[in-house]
Amino acid sequence: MSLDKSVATFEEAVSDIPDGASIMIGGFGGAGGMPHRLMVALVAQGARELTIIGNTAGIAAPTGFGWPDGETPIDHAILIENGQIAKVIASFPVSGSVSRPNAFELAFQRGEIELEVVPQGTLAERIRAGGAGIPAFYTPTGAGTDLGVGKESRVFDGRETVLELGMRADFALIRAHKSDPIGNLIYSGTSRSFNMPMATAADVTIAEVDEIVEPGGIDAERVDTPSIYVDRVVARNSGE
Amino acid sequence: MSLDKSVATFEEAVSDIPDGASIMIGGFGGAGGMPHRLMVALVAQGARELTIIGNTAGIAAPTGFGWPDGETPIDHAILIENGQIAKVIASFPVSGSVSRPNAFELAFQRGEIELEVVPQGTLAERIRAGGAGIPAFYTPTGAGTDLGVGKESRVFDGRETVLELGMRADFALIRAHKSDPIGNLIYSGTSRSFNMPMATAADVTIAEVDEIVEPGGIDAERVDTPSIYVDRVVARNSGE
Amino acid sequence: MSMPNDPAPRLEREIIAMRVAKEFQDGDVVNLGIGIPTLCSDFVPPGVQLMYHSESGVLNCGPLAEEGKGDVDLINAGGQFLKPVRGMSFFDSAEAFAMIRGRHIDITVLGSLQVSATGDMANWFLPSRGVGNVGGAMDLAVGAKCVIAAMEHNDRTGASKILQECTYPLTSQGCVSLIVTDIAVFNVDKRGLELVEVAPGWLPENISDVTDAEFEIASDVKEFELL
Amino acid sequence: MSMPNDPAPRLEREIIAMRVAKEFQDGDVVNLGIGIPTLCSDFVPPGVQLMYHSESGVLNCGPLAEEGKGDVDLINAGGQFLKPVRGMSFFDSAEAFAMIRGRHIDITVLGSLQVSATGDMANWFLPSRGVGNVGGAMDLAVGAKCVIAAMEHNDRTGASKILQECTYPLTSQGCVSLIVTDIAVFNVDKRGLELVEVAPGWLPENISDVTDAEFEIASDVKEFELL
Repeated sequence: MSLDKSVATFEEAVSDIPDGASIMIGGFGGAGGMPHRLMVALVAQGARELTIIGNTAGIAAPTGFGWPDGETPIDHAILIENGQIAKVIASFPVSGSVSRPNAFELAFQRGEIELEVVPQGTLAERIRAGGAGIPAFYTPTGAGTDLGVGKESRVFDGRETVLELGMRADFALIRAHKSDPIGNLIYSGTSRSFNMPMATAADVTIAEVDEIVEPGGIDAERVDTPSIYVDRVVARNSGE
Repeated sequence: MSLDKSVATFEEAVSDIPDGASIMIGGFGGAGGMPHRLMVALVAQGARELTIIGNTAGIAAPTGFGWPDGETPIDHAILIENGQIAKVIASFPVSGSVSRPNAFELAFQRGEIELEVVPQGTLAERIRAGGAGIPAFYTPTGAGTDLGVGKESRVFDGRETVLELGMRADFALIRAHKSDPIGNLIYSGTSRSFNMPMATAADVTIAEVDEIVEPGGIDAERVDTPSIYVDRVVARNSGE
Repeated sequence: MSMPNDPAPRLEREIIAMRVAKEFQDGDVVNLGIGIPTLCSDFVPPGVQLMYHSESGVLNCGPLAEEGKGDVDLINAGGQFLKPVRGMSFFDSAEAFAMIRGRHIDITVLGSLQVSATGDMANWFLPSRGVGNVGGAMDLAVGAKCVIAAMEHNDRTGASKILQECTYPLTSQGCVSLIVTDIAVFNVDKRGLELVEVAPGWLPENISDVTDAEFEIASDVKEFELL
Repeated sequence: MSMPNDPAPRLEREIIAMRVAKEFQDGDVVNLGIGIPTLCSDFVPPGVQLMYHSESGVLNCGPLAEEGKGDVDLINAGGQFLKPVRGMSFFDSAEAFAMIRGRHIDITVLGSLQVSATGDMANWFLPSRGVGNVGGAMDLAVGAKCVIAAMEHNDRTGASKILQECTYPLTSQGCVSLIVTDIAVFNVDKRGLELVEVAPGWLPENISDVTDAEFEIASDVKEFELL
């Protein structure tokens, strides 16, 4: 990689994602913090048999979770409806409403998509560990539950824990507020969420930002994701 | 605790540290990022048989590490010379110069202080784990070396790792640039170092800051250490 | 919901929230789940200042934003828009859960599908659906220093949500220390349940009639204490 | 240092650094240890842009500050003051080492007390002192994608710092992939050492005379390549 990581278009940014890739998709679940344009580009690009890793599997359409009234949600559902997803790893895969299933739940009930449910904090920590070179860690979360079944268990200080593995992906599609050309990122508010840990844990991290500012345009004290973690940045306001 | 965490004096801030306490002391090693005034207050307070955890055990006096020319270094050495320290846990305990030993090395060679050497990244990660409720993790660092002896070892993806335990302390003495009254902290430059993880991993975290600003005086986007981790703040510019 | 043999009305969700809020101490860091727990913030006792944590990545957050004034980058864990307040801080999901798992949250209030006599909680998976959202529930249940279950006593079919053993998949074992329902308050520990308060017009035997778990009755059992 | 039977002068520290710097590729993230490694930044080939990482908690950091203009909050891992440059970012020690351990550093250049024929490194503990600073050495040795040892070939007593097996406590096993000394360059892998370059006036047999490890000699062994 060179130090200028800006890419002109969303299409170009995702062009080399192959069939079968594992892809982390940032955000918490709402309209903020999610790489919508990269997802739209990935639908157009058409890679299939993908594994997607995220907090949700696209929950906004049925309930409007985190979306302003009147706006049409765009999220993982567009990839699922396009038949590109083989497996989902998520903490919050389905709609909050039993009566209003999301695209994932319908596909899951039809047996088309595999699911791994991971507690939200364990998911975040597994991703952080994947980025930090920690192959595995013990956590009390999930011990003694169905999500702890099949995992090694061990007692520390009288408390049961389970062994969880660090998680990495081939690509991370993340959403930040601003970038400089070398990939220092800042976020806005609760948009940090899964974007920050995911940025560290993929072979190729692609950031969708509102704006790429000039070199030095981001205060060193304010950087949320240091440039070392970022491979490509693409701006919503670019001249495409 | 109430939400106003400001304390008037350094003396008051450390007054309840008992003999035998474990204390994390922040900073990397130089003049920046170290809670000098809290250390001076702790010398006056006089608690003994302390275990101190830090990147160094006070290395500045012999070599000037990280100190401007002409200034007299103040660091862990003042606690060691006052006979208050029973044990040191550090990655960089002695001076970089064999011929100019620091106070710790002299005390260690006299058999007065116990030492646990921990690789710097493992120390930082153990402290982060202690603050994050992770009782233990595996790391490749130290495997196959003297510092891995006696630790459980395990192979992940063909790579030998050792099991390391999360670390906590009774108190953390840290140094930040500014605080608001509820304890949101921001740091300056490389002063983040061990201060940030240590803030999360002690029963009582005490921050020495340049200034306590008015409520709301720290931008929510810029907070480095969220207030949840901080119990007391004391300012260098307070009216004492 | 009410049942045919109820001796008196069941309490409103707001009253449950009001009772829970009595547990908050000045300076507590609190995480409120979706539903009844969210209502607790409306009933914080005078003189008690809390620091609210949300696993969406915001601390010391404030009330909901006014209708139509939401910022997509300021949401709570339920996807609702929050009003910006001074003293907030933002952080990523790994940090949000480091706070939870690392025991930095004093109290979490969670709704639940079931709670067992020894404080097991089951609130993430409804077997009839076959798929569920675990979200942050397991982390909160194991991580918070105090877990309060705030829920209706019986489900829509009248079945007791307090059981000798949970029948739904667990969220965490033995995590709940207080249950507040629309008719009763129980202390919970490993030895079992202790009924400490009842809704007006309810007697301990009425509670027993609609509860599929054994419980002790506190010697000083009283009516719901809201002040 | 030189030894009595040297066939030609040993190279200056700057030349060692210059040779190491040839390994840097455009865009590499580089962490330079204290001593000879630090000098490498003066000899980066034209057209090659690097991102420097320091475990003191700064990325994309610049050169040393001018004498007397240091900021105590902008230091490198050796405690030296750095000049502020645009594009820097700051972070804490846990993050600094997440970067290292997580394989985000392309190349680290480290000084060493000893390196073995299979790339074991021993650079943190001098047995005669009885206590040592491990600092970030073990993390860098296991975490960086490429570890280059830059050092003098023999110590002050003339002893070979390249050994069949290290006699000092190890920093990491099998981590070194290139050794650059003041008289030779070796490729290193699990099978052993391969001599690929020699200092002007030195022959492979001269290198052998001052090296306590076996090595293969590359078929195209050449003089130090600096351009």
